[in-house]
Amino acid sequence: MSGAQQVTSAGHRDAMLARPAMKFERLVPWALVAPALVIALVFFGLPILNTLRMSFNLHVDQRVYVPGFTLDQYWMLVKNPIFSGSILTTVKLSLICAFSAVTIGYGFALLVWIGPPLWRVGFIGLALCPLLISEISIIFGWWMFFPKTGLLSHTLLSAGLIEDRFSLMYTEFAALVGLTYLTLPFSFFIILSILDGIDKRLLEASSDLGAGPLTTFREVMLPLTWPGMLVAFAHAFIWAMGTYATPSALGPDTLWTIGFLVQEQMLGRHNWPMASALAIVLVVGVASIMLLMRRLMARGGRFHD
Amino acid sequence: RAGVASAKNSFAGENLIVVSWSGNYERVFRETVIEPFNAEFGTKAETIGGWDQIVSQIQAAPADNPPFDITVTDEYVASAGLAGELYVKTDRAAIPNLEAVYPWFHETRPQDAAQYGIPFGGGSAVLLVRNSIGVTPDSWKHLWGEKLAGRITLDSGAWWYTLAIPAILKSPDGRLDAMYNIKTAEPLIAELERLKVAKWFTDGAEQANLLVQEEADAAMSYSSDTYTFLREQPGEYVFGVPREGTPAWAEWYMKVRGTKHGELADLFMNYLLAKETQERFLANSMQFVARSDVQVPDHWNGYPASNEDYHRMFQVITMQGWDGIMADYQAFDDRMKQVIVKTTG
Amino acid sequence: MTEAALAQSVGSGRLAGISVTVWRAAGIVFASFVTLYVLIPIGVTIAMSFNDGSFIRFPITSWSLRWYEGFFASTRWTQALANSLVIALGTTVISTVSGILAAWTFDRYNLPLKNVIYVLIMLPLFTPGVVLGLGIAIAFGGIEIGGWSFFGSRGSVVIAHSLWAMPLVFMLMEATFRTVDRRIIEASYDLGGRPVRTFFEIVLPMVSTGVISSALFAFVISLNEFVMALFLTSRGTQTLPVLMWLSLRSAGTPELAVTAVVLATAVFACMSLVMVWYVRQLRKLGR
Amino acid sequence: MALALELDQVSRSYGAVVAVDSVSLDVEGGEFVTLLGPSGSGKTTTLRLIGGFERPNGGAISIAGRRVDHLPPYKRNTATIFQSGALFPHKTVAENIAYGLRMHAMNPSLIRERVGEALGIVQMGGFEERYPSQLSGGQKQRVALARSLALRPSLLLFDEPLSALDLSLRLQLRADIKRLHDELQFTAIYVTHDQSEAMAMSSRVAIMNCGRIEQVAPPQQIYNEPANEFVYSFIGESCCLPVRIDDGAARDQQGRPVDIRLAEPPSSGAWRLYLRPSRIRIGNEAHGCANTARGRVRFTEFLGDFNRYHLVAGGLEFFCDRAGERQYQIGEEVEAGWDTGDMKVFAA
Amino acid sequence: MALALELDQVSRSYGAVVAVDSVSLDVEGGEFVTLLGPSGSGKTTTLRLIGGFERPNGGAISIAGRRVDHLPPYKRNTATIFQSGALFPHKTVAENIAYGLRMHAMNPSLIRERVGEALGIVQMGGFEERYPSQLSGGQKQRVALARSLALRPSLLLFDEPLSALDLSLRLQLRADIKRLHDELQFTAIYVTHDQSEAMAMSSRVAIMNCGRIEQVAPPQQIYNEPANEFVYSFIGESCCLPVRIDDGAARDQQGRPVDIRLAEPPSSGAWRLYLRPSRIRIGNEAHGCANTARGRVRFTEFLGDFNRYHLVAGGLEFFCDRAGERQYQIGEEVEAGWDTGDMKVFAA
Ligand SMILES: Nc1ncnc2c1ncn2[C@@H]1O[C@H](COP(=O)(O)OP(=O)(O)OP(=O)(O)O)[C@@H](O)[C@H]1O
Ligand SMILES: Nc1ncnc2c1ncn2[C@@H]1O[C@H](COP(=O)(O)OP(=O)(O)OP(=O)(O)O)[C@@H](O)[C@H]1O
Ligand SMILES: [Mg+2]
Ligand SMILES: [Mg+2]
Repeated sequence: MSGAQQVTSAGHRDAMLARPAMKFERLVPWALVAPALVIALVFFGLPILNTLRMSFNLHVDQRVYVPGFTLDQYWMLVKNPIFSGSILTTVKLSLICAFSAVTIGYGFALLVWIGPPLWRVGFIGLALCPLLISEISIIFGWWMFFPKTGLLSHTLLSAGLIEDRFSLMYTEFAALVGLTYLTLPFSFFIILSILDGIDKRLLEASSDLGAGPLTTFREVMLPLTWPGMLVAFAHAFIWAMGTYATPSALGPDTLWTIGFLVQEQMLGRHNWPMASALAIVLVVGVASIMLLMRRLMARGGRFHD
Repeated sequence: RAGVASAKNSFAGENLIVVSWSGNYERVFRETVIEPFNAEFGTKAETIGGWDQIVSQIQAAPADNPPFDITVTDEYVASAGLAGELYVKTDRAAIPNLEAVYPWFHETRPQDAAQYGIPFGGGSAVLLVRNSIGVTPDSWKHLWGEKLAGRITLDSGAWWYTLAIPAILKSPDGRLDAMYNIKTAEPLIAELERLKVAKWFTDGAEQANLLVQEEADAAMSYSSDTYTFLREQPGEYVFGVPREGTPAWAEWYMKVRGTKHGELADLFMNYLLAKETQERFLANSMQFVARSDVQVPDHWNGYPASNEDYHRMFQVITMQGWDGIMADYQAFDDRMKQVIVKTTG
Repeated sequence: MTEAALAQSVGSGRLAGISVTVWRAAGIVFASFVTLYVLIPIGVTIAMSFNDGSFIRFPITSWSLRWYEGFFASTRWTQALANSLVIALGTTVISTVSGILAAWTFDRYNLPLKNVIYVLIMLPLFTPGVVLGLGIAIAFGGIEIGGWSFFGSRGSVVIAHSLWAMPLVFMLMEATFRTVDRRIIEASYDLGGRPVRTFFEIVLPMVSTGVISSALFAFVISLNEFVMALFLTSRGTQTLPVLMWLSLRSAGTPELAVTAVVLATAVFACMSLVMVWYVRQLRKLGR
Repeated sequence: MALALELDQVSRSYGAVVAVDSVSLDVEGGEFVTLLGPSGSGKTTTLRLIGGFERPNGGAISIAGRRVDHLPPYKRNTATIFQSGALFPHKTVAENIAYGLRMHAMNPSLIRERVGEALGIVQMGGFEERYPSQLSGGQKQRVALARSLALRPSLLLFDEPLSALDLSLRLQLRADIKRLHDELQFTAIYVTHDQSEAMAMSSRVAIMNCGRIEQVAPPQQIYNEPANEFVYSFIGESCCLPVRIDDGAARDQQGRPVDIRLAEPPSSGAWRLYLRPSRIRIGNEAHGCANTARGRVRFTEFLGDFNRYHLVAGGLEFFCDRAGERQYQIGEEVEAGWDTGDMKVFAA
Repeated sequence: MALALELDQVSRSYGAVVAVDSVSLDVEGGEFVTLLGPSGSGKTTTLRLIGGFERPNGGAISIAGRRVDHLPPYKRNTATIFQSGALFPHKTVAENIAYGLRMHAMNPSLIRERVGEALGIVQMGGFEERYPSQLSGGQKQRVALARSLALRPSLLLFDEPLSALDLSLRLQLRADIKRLHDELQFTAIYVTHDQSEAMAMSSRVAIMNCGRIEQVAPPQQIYNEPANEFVYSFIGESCCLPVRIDDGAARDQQGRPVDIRLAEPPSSGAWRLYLRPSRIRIGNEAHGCANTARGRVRFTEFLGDFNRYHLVAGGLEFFCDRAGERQYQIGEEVEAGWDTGDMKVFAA
């Protein structure tokens, strides 16, 4: 799928459309996107507008919200170290998570790409697993792995590698492991699709010209795949931003992510305006990253003309 | 009996959704209340688990189409729901069994609030310690002691019960008034900051895990969960209600606004207070129940025997108290988060 | 192609000395690491579901099927599983149809504000489930048509889940459509196939892999989602993950492991069924 | 009778690129017209305009007397054979061929009959149940052909149908298409950039360059009477000698005299002389030719049936082919000669 | 001096497929050896074994006298030019060429010099700052060539470097490579499946089939003295007449007598007669040939420099080429003749 092909075929498509368009024909694309647009506009747009409106409502005594208009919640987001801190925490956690997801995903995709074709199917199936099992199951699984009475400690102990039982549970490491687990498939598949578009002969050419594997990786693979890596990174990042159950279940007490606070404010604290403000911040953040990413992808194919 | 027969005729096959606390409580509630009720009246009552999202669920649903008909409440859920007018007043005439209820239930909440729902029972915090540690759970002060340092787990989700512990300890008469105001609560919070906590929990499952995973050896445990430990790991823990008294809540079942099963709900609420029902429930839990005339099971040492015992043992965060807390809610919440940061290093 | 190209770029040869061996070994170690990583939570859960005790801890001292018996004996869990499956099917249909149509449009036509529409379609996927669930309950909870009320119905959950599933389908299918050989579509037009027939007879069968995998994704996403479902279900419509979530918040017993295993089995069973069918189809085509 | 195809001043541009530039072309029924030209000359675009895959920016396209340029492909009575074959991968051979017929709502028994007939024509009987992936490249193209033929279109359009095939297969299919044309007498527009294909198959060849048609004529005429320098140099192999003539004497571009004698030298000035390498004689055979040139052998190529001698004369390079054993060595001086009729002269 | 390249019983198989089967080949320094053969005959695999991209299952490979079959590509002094060019898309032309030099830790100023030199050699000066995507196919291959040449490897390996290019470009680059080889005298192994390329460029051609080398010889010898039937039929155009001889009389495969007279008929039995179409004379020219056949013209093709007449004689088909105007019409009976030396006979 080279860029050139895309460009010319897009050109041909335009031409196809440009036929003396009867009004009816001009409506066709709109009719086709209509179902998706309706779902997005009505069932997403309306609630999100509601949420936006909600974020300006008052929160008085025990009532879930009181209609009104105030910027208090947003002010609170800035002023209150818990909230502003949570935004930072979320971003930091998501960045680290995206980084490790891309690193592992890249390595794995590279293996799948250059490995024997027989492995390919198996590994792709493996990479699908985290997507297929529910987040609850994933949490539950790690829950039984990390603590003192978990499999990890038990195994190491029975193997005689450690003296005393130990726990990695409720650490940022555990949160990161869980979060990376969830985001890994995304980065893996994005990077694999980029790798699949690269001519393997380039590796041979590089090797032929005297470059060892590491040099080849640095000089050829990295420059060719970084746009893909960025896209994968962005994907993993936004996915991690929206995920709260895993980090809060596996991480330490003080790991308050935006998602967790949204949940806490909305359900536990009955403070809908605050929850809405947090949600709006999250959604706006994610939307801007996505727009950025789209730009990036548009430029990404620049070498493959 | 005649009443039952006619009720059977008029309600047979009717649906009723009752929310109870999710988890073990829900299981016991189903087995000791719902199923016998259905057996008796031929109805199709069902219980589903609920937690702090109950209020949001009702609030989000249309006013005339609630997601469930009756819900369990504690003071927190009750006052949030009452503020949003989510519950329906109780027709006392329809609930003759109310007569047998300890007055404590009505004495611990405001007159107008008491018109909503019926008290079923309640729960409290208990101090639970792993047997091998060698600490007798007779006082909350142990939490600050050497032996439990770094081994305890406390509730950060419903942090108010945690905050109630220093309140009980500090107040001469074991009352919670000091924690209702952020200013008077500050010394209590400062007291909490001196704790050395292994890990805070946000819900019952987490607490159970922390103990099972041996991440913690002592806990402020809720009576609704404690019975599970007693049953599943007999001998592993010792637990008790400390002599200073304990934070508690009263469980009132309330009719949800817009319910289309009002009459059946009344029947059910009355059934909740029937002596057999209450005894069945009590026999399978560490909760306390509303009726004064119940047979206490063996496993429940020190079950309160009188209205005074109730007052002495159980300190509820009252609904007036909630008004105070809610006024400064965010400040409380922030301080508690700071406590968590400090105590877990 | 050939054998491991990394090893190859390293140079192959039984005699090629340490470096090949080292690289190969590194590759294998890394592959095992990832494999372990992915399989650990799954394996642990499966093991735990056969635990006889009531607590989830290692070592497991005795094994039994008691939690499975409990699960299948309880109509509550099985009813929830049925609900989950029905909702997941509904979501699959709605999101696959709308997602594919939108992706096709993006591939073939020029729309004004394409980027905005793109973000609009994709954004729900990245919005927290609580916000979506509550938002939909509030905005549409009041709808009642002829005694059927939207709130609490499976339909409402289907709609909500489609907000996550549809963008996913859209994303996958947009990429898939790009791989379609334009000439084949032109050939169809050329032979007299009008656009609609061409779409159904030529385009869809050609992208069947993409359609099937995106439908599977939609299915799985819906089957596993619990936050939105929590706010939109009531009475008989509660889904399995909702029950799991509620029970996760109260106490973790091996029963939870059983539900996780059952849920995952449902997913994998559906996948395998579809895959087996699909591979048969492919074999028929001699591909 | 109306023309099978009429292009009248048809143009199509993409942005600044004029892909097809006021092309006019009349095709009679039963003709086999080839569009031949270098890459990017607009052949494919012209064909796509006829097929309806592109819309002209200007001009008119008529098929069998009916204006069609506003019609989509599925409303035109044309059928295209694509380079890739563009068979539907998920349909069997029979289904592929039946597709177009079904689209025209033909009844099933008639369809079956036509499919069998079409497969017979392309000698692919017995392959009905195969999928395209089970066919070789040549068989695929045969099926593509059958799929188009089955529709009995008034116009068959070929877009380099053979260019993806091996040489031997190409020769074979070329003969097949030619045979079918002779038998069925369909009207065909055939795009290729392979001269021998164009020469061998066509009743007329249209030479395209830069979006324009330079010449339309039968193959022999194109070869023997090229309308202009482009056509001459494009068709067949040719050597180009850029010379300057001063008073009848030839010089190379640097102005050095070269040993070239022309029987009828053009007037003074800069010229390009074109020669067909196969018409140049060298050594003894060159004696007696009206035009001669002496050159030194720069290198030789053995090309199987003949040797090719690359000669340099001053700043001029040319080559000539000669069958048989290699006779001249590198560095040797030889004389080359040719008849005046075999040389074309164009002003530089 | 040691041989530039020595393959000794080299084999390579993939599972059950034996891609290269005990191939032995000695190449002297400065030779241009082409591996020619049909698709799948193992040419590419052989080249990849030499380049180090594949590992032999058996046998020995030596370059300049040194065993290399255990060395990775980056430790062999070879340079490969790939069909796709395999230019690094993210590096400019200059960076591409400098890459190999940098890998050999050459100093920057020397690198610059060598890059300039290599670009000069392939006549691509001035393109230093372009990216591969801004080059045409031919230019890309030139850069790939420069990238390899800049390293001054002892062995240049070409894997069908021209097969993705247009004919005219192919001819041009072919001449360029040949010129460079003449100038620089590098040793080259060149893989192609284009005969004329092989014939025109090579000092020796190795004909491969099914993983084996059938014959290694200079082009003329390959053409004139093919070692076996495969080589004969693979090289050059040929017609094959499968005949049965009964008592000196020829019959077609169905046993019908055909009008073919052979000067020295082989003994009775089934044979395949091979003829070069360019050596068959027809009509008057056929008189006096030792061997003749009478046939009917099935169809003719105009191929620019000559006409090709397809003839049928009984169940036998063959064709012959003749320059000049078309002289025989479809259906006409003509006589064809050839010299005994121009015919090869192989047992069927
Ligand atoms: N969709 C398009 N968008 C932009 N330019 C186009 C498009 N299609 C064709 N062109 C340009 O129009 C010109 C003619 O293209 P066309 O494909 O008709 O050439 P062609 O003669 O078929 O060449 P080839 O032999 O390479 O197939 C070229 O310069 C090409 O780049
Ligand atoms: N990596 C591989 N795995 C399996 N089989 C292979 C591999 N590489 C080549 N082969 C097989 O080895 C044989 C020789 O292939 P090779 O590529 O050397 O042929 P070739 O002569 O270069 O053909 P072509 O002209 O098509 O490039 C073929 O049958 C091919 O299918
Ligand atoms: Mg073209
Ligand atoms: Mg090859």
